[in-house]
Amino acid sequence: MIGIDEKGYYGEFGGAYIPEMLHPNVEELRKAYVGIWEDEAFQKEFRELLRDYVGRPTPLYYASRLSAKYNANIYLKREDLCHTGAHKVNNTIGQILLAKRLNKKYIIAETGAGQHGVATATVCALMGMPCIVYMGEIDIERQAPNVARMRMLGAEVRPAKSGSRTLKDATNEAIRHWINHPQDTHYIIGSVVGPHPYPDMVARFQSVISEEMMWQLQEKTGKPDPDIAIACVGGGSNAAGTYYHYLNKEHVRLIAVEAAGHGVNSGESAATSVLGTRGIIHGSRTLLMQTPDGQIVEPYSISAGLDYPGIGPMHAHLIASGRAEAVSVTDDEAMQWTYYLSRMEGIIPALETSHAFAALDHIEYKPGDVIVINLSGRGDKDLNTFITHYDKYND
Amino acid sequence: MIGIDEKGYYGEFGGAYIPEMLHPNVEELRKAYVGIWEDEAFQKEFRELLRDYVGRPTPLYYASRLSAKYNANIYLKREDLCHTGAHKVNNTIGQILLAKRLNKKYIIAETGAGQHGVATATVCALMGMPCIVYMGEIDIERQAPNVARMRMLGAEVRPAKSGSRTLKDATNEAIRHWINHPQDTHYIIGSVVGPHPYPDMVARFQSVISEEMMWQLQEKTGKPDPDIAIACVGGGSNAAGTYYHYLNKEHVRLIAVEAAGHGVNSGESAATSVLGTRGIIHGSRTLLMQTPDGQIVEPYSISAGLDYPGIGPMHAHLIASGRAEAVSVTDDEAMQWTYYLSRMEGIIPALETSHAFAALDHIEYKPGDVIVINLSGRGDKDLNTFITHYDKYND
Amino acid sequence: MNRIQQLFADKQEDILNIYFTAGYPNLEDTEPTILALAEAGVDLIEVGMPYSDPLADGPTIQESGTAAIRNGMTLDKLFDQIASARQHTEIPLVMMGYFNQVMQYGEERFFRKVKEVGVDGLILPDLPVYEFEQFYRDQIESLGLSVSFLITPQTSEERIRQIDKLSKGFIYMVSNSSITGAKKEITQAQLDYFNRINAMQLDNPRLIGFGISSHETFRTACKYANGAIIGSAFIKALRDGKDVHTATIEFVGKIRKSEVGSRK
Amino acid sequence: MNRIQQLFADKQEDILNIYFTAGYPNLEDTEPTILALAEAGVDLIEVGMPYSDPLADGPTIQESGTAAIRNGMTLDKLFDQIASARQHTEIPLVMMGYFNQVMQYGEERFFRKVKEVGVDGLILPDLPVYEFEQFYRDQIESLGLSVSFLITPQTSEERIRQIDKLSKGFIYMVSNSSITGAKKEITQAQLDYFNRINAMQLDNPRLIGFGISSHETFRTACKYANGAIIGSAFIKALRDGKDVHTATIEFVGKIRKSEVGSRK
Ligand SMILES: Cc1ncc(COP(=O)(O)O)c(C=O)c1O
Ligand SMILES: Cc1ncc(COP(=O)(O)O)c(C=O)c1O
Repeated sequence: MIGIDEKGYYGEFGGAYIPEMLHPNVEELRKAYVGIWEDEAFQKEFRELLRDYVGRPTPLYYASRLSAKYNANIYLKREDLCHTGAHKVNNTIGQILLAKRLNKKYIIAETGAGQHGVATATVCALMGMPCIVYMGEIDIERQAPNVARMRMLGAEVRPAKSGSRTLKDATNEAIRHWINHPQDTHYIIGSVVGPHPYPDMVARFQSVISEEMMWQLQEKTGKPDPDIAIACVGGGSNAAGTYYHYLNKEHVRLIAVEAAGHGVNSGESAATSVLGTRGIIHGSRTLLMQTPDGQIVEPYSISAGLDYPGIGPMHAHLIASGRAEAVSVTDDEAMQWTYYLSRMEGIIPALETSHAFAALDHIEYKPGDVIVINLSGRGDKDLNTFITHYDKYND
Repeated sequence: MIGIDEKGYYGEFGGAYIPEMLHPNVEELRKAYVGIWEDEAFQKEFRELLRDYVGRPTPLYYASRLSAKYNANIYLKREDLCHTGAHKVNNTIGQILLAKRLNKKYIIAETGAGQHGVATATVCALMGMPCIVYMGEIDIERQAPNVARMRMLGAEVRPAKSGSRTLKDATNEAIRHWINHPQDTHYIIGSVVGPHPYPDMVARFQSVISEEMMWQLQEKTGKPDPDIAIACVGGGSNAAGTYYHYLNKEHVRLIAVEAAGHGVNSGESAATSVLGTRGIIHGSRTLLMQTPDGQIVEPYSISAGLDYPGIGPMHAHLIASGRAEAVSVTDDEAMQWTYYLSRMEGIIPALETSHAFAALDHIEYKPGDVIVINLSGRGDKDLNTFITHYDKYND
Repeated sequence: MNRIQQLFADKQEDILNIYFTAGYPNLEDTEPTILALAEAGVDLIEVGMPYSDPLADGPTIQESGTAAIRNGMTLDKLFDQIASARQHTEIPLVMMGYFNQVMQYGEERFFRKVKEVGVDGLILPDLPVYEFEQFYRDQIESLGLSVSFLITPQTSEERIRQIDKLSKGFIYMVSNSSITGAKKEITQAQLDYFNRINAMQLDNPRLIGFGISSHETFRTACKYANGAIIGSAFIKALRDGKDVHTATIEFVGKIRKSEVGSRK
Repeated sequence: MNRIQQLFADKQEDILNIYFTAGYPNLEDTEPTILALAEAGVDLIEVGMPYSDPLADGPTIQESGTAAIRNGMTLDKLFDQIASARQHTEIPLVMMGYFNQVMQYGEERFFRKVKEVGVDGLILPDLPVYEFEQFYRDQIESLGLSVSFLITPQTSEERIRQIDKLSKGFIYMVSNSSITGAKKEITQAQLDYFNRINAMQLDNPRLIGFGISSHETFRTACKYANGAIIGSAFIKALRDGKDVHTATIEFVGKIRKSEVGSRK
């Protein structure tokens, strides 16, 4: 059985390695989250917002041209159609409702690609709550449209200027902010990372993805299970949502796609499952990229949402135990797939998402296999990158 | 009874005022469109793509904060959640299926805000068909993200450099292109404008909007009809979709919101129903802005999608007959509403759409009235405009 | 018989019809252009009513129209200019424009005015045949005006016969499925089309338009129809020429070559 | 009894514990800093293990850590430096760092090495109390090392009692709910908190940390606890000072004032 234990571990990974200053907040969450999740009134409010505000269920789309090319039955789970343009909002809806039940008055968040920041700013506007989002200076540059959106939504975007000035550092800053403002503030983490109960809590909020996949596949293929489920992994929230109801169905292959940047061994990569070793990052025991001395390595990926040196403890466990297969995809492959998918199916994916598609060139499968790829987000935020590199990839 | 007659007229408006060179194409369409629309196989394919690719039904969202402020029950029809970010794709899906049935090999389109261009480029990628989109030079500048998206999708964007270099001129160029390439080419018009059968055909494709509204309102309010239905009108396709099933329900008030630019009487406006007179534009007898000598006036609106000197013949008829009420909204009001809605509901609307919301400040209604506003598109394409004007509207 | 009908009664071959945009290059060039064309020996003149959105025209004609409007050209002004030109020449005149212009002037008033200033025919490319028949035919015919409709390679035989029945002057035969000024050479497909139409033995004479720009293309057109219509090429000649008179005489000379001034 | 326990056995008041980041400003400054602090008469030294992602620390300490890593600081290097310093002073030494560093070194190996080089205690702010109890307590206690846990104004009475039971040296009392270096003045709410903790009559002595930066705040802290811990303020002094020795002597002098060199 794959699942989280009562101490907050998936196998050897997980836990809550946090300074005492955060203990009351994290404890409060830990004690409350399952009860709130299982509460009927909460479920009603959560489900209604997912339907009427987010636009769920998101379609499961049979990509016929892609399927023909790859001699498989490829379905795309259209999280790009969620309000704000990615799966991230499933989680922020859940957390904002939880924060309200915990009587929190202020919201903070970190963001990499800006999608989680936008999704957080969005639910804060919806609930009329003030919102501060930390974002690495480099990411502020490369995801400018999302910075603009957060501003439109009334959130304050604070640059993280330390370290690699990307997602890892934004997370550090958000945690520091929380330490400095423990009362009345809820920290909406954007992926299945952080101290317990975050990984499990975020996974539950995202589990609506595979919940829908099951009945959608049943309708379309006559079976609720795909042969293969593919998702990109930054922290791992869209992957967690994609895998959730299949974790203990061993016949469903789970593919976790990481960013190899310039190449796994180039020194500029974010392929955590290959380059990572056991350690602690952002309060959780997991796999992470680090020096032999335990210093966290600054990762690299062209994609801000995958540019993170760790993965969520669930994924560390899935990969270490062999339950999931990890695939590393370079900047180059991801870029090529962006243009390819845009032309083949009329869908411009987020750069993060493009990585998931490139897995099709890496994995083995039987002709006709039912493959679901989580189309985690749309590419509007990355248009500058796509256009800048256009000539390199199109001739 | 409001509807189109067999000659293609809504009352005195409509018809097909086209040069002979287009006659075979338009005739072919006219003869085929109703049959195709009523064909079961077509409906199945159309409905399936709307569901699995576009993401329909789009939610009908009860905007609780807005409702409280305005002392009404305000529902937002979330066309912004459609794939590509606006209602335009409902029509392009319909037309591409029709084009395939007519054995067309090439697609052309005009675009103002770029949403129709993106929606056309998208369905062309989906079907593997070459696509050329005409777009005014000014619109290419102010809607740069959509130009980038069309390029990503493999479409060629051709600048229209004549006249006001906006939507009207892009439409001229597209029509000229069609005249030059009548065989094998289908022209996907983006609104309920153009020669018969376009206005009726596009309205049918968009009618899915009010079709959904009816059962969604029934579910939420116990009645299928709102008291008031509001939509912005550029050419009028999102409005046509919003009104469609209510056209002959006189108790449903229909509000058509036009762009007043710098003010209806400023000389820089696109408020066709106020400033327009009977005439012919793009093949259709309707209301349009023109000089006493019959020269078409160059319109102005900050919003590229409403910057058009005509309206569809259905709307000309609705307004001339008193069935619909026209409201004119300035650039300023629309901009204010953009920021307001973003903060109030966590939804950044397209600039076109913001105009629809501003109608709330213009119309009279009873407390508690059920008001549906068509949230026709999302604002990602307009972020540059919003950020440039940010300080002017936020202090 | 109006002047157009008289022309075709007198002459069935090598008809040269030249189009120009009124008020271009300069507002007051309309009358001089008409007179120069008459002097140069063209058979028929098509006076373009400048329009803001000339859908059926190519870029050259559109630009000339935009310039003419900017010059201050209006319908009233144009009627005055034509009336004045008519004092000095009996050459057949056709007005070409878009139906919106006619609507705004008032259809009846427009037709009467056209007649009054001495114009003989009309080309209104976006006026539907159906509307013409239903609403305007009687009035126009009672005024003795000729309306010319367009046919293209795609126009069905049935429709061509209908148009032939409605036309009382000449039929405007679009040479290929392209707007004015778009193509350079005459192709086999076009020749087949010309032959097909000839074989139909229509009542009305036919002039071939769109893409006629040189002596050679004009000659070819004359082989397959009663003559041809030149537009964009002449506008360019006016644009690039020294003055209206010189440019016109030179242009028509080049088109006709041996026939220069033959009718003078 | 280790040196920390001995210290508190000897002295219950005005304990001055100074934190610095090893290898900062220069790689080889660790030993001179320890010796200068000892010479300046501080009671206890907290040696920070520089870390790439020090969550519980403020920007000053983070920047010093980043600089130290860039200088080439590693754990092995640090152990050598401490071992060397230990030749020259008997001042109690505590190592402060993040648990990931310990994990990578190997927990057992780390604890043994710590003991071996003459360190007396550990502060590992992100080591969960539960894990400590379950996995590491026995070994650490058998090595005679003191582990200090943090408490904050939000820590429950029950948890404080548990921490008191587990601590074998001193309790690190976070002065307010803010990370190091964040606040300037001591507020009434903090005083209430200090009083509340005093009233609990804990077994372990308490040092107040976070936000202590001056003679005045140090004196206040000493009124409510056994002493205080200064970190960021000292790092800044090192950063801005002429050299480690001068900066250290001056800094400690300012904090102690009348007491300068009192233990020397
Ligand atoms: C579209 C999209 N996909 C994937 C990710 C990666 O996050 P996660 O691994 O938590 O799904 C992001 C992060 O911003 C994203 O925006
Ligand atoms: C979001 C949006 N709304 C409205 C319009 C106006 O078009 P229509 O009046 O046809 O709905 C446009 C046009 O581009 C648009 O993009």
